[in-house]
Amino acid sequence: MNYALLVQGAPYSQQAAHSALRFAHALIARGHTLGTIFFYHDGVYNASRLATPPQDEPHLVEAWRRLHEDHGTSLLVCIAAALRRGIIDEREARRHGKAGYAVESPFELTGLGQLLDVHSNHDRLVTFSP
Amino acid sequence: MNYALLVQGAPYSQQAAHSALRFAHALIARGHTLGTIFFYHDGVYNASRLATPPQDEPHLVEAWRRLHEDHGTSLLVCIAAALRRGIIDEREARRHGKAGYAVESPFELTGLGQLLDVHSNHDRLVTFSP
Amino acid sequence: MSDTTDNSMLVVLRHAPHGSSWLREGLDVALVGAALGKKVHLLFLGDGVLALATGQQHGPLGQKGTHPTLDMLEMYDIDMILVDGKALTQRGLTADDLQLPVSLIDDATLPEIFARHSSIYNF
Amino acid sequence: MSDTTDNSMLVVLRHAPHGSSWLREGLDVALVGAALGKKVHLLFLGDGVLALATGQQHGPLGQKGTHPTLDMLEMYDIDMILVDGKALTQRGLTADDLQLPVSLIDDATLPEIFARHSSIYNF
Amino acid sequence: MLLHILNRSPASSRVPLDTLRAMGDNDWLLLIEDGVYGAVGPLADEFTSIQGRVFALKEDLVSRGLENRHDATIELVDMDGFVALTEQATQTVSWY
Amino acid sequence: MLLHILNRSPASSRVPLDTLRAMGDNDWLLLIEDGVYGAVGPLADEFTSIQGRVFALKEDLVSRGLENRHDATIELVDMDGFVALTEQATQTVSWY
Repeated sequence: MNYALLVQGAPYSQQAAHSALRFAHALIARGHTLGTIFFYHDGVYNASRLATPPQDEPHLVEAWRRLHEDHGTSLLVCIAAALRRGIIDEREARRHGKAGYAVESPFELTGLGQLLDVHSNHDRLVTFSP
Repeated sequence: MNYALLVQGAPYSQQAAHSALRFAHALIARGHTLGTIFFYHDGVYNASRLATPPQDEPHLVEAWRRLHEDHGTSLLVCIAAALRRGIIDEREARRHGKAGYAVESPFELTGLGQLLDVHSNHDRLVTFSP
Repeated sequence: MSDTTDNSMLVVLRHAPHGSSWLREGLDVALVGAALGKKVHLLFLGDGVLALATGQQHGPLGQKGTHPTLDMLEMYDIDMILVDGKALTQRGLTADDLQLPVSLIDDATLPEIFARHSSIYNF
Repeated sequence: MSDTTDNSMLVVLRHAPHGSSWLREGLDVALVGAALGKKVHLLFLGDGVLALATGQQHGPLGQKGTHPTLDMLEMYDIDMILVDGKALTQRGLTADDLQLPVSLIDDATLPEIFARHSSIYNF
Repeated sequence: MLLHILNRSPASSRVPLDTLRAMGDNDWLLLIEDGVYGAVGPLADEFTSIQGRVFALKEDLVSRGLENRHDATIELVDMDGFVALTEQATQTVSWY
Repeated sequence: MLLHILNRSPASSRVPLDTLRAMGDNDWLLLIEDGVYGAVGPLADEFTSIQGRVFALKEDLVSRGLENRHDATIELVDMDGFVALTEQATQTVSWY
């Protein structure tokens, strides 16, 4: 089956993102496809390239990126939820006159409508929330 | 009296930061001093200069900065809580080889011990949490 | 309640206004769905029923509430608004205290609502 | 329980391990306080009592738990560990199921504990 | 006197129960944010044991459309009154 | 069959009550994260009405030191079993 995940929890405050990552690995190990992860609400904080966790703790941003590299999983970030939280990419930084940015490929800022398309285009959508 | 606030909620996900800001203005209007705001847990997200809220909503990061400018309030951010959440300043970005940063003056990354000093040095500490 | 189509989406709203962004973000999903031409049903459950209380206002800092969004639902053809009757009662409210005409749902009906929607968003 | 000094700090821990970072961040405040030479008392309340259950482990992704921190409390001279007896019972636990020797607190004592500490951190 | 500050509704959370357990006979309770739902209708019964020592933040009731629905035993304070309560209290304890 | 996924403990949250109200007679419930506390001791009584259709995520019980304390009526599944449950369900609903 082709799975999608909806992640709504910040990476180091609640367990949601950790659960999502474990579920991602497990579904791939069972032979399924993980087509897309959609980040919404505080889940958008998972997309920050500036995250600097202690070396002896899991690096979630890296782990999401590796899912994309190893399995082609799309990493979609709701742009409306992200902007207000300071999770902007280079293009939005330019547009809003910000001196830096936090999001880079393979994470993509995208409209909320994409979440509905993802739900339609995948066999399963599983939500992990704080 | 000299007040300190402990803010533990992210700026656009829960009401905590909004409540803290209103309380800050009210205590100043009553003739008190707001010496320090300490940001901990998800409160550290309040320190991101990259936050880009819609124009018709309150800009909390700006509002904190203005409290510092108008009233000399120190804006202290727990460094351990901040780093893992991607809330790093230029110095930490250099140290960890990150290509950008999210925190700039008047916000200061500082150790958690400062919270205890703040509690000792101020007459009141009021906590706003998600 | 007579609509038994399978391809409508159900957005469940379980959070109160102002305290968090969950209600707004859930409503945004509903509006986007409607804008994309989907048939959207809303279910206000638990604390979510508080979103419908009349007389809500902007926050004191000018934070937009969610009550103006509710007034826009009709424009988006979102007209099935299901409300958890037990949650209303527990909070001392009746259907007369609400901003919109709604369909009250009892406990027996709740599972049916979940069962008959092929896409559920639970906020 | 005989300590009635006013200048000790009380750290109240109300969150379970693993589910959120609150417990870890609360414990960090306690350790920092002790490192700065303050007398620190801990109160495990509500879900916080679950922090003391024996047999905890790292998370499956290698997330550090909080149980190794509890073993360090003695080194930090944190030896007053108060535990909400009612919360334990509600969760099917007894003092024997806990990782550390603790003082069980009943409902009558709870307000006194809050009253006699001049600095309280509630996590 | 400790001022306890509570931002959870008794309808959805059990935190208010622990708040009440921690309160001494002279302590006060202020309901803020979603906590103000506890000032309305049957939910206010949760606080009868501390009647006369319960306040609710007016701004948060107003934005929720509940200013005229709060229980008569619960006193409203505005933000200025909130600050005044923290002046009188030796310390505040926030419950969330 | 819907698979309901719950990450809140009945000891601190009222969300589990709404989850139960929403469940149909053929639906299943999986406890994860802090939800697994509901699989232990007296708290497991909360779920007697849906006995036989309640699962708890083993990894989350293990990390909390509760693997051997869960109620006998609640079946443990590991992460692979969690995925298997989502295969069987037509849809999942997460409660938080």
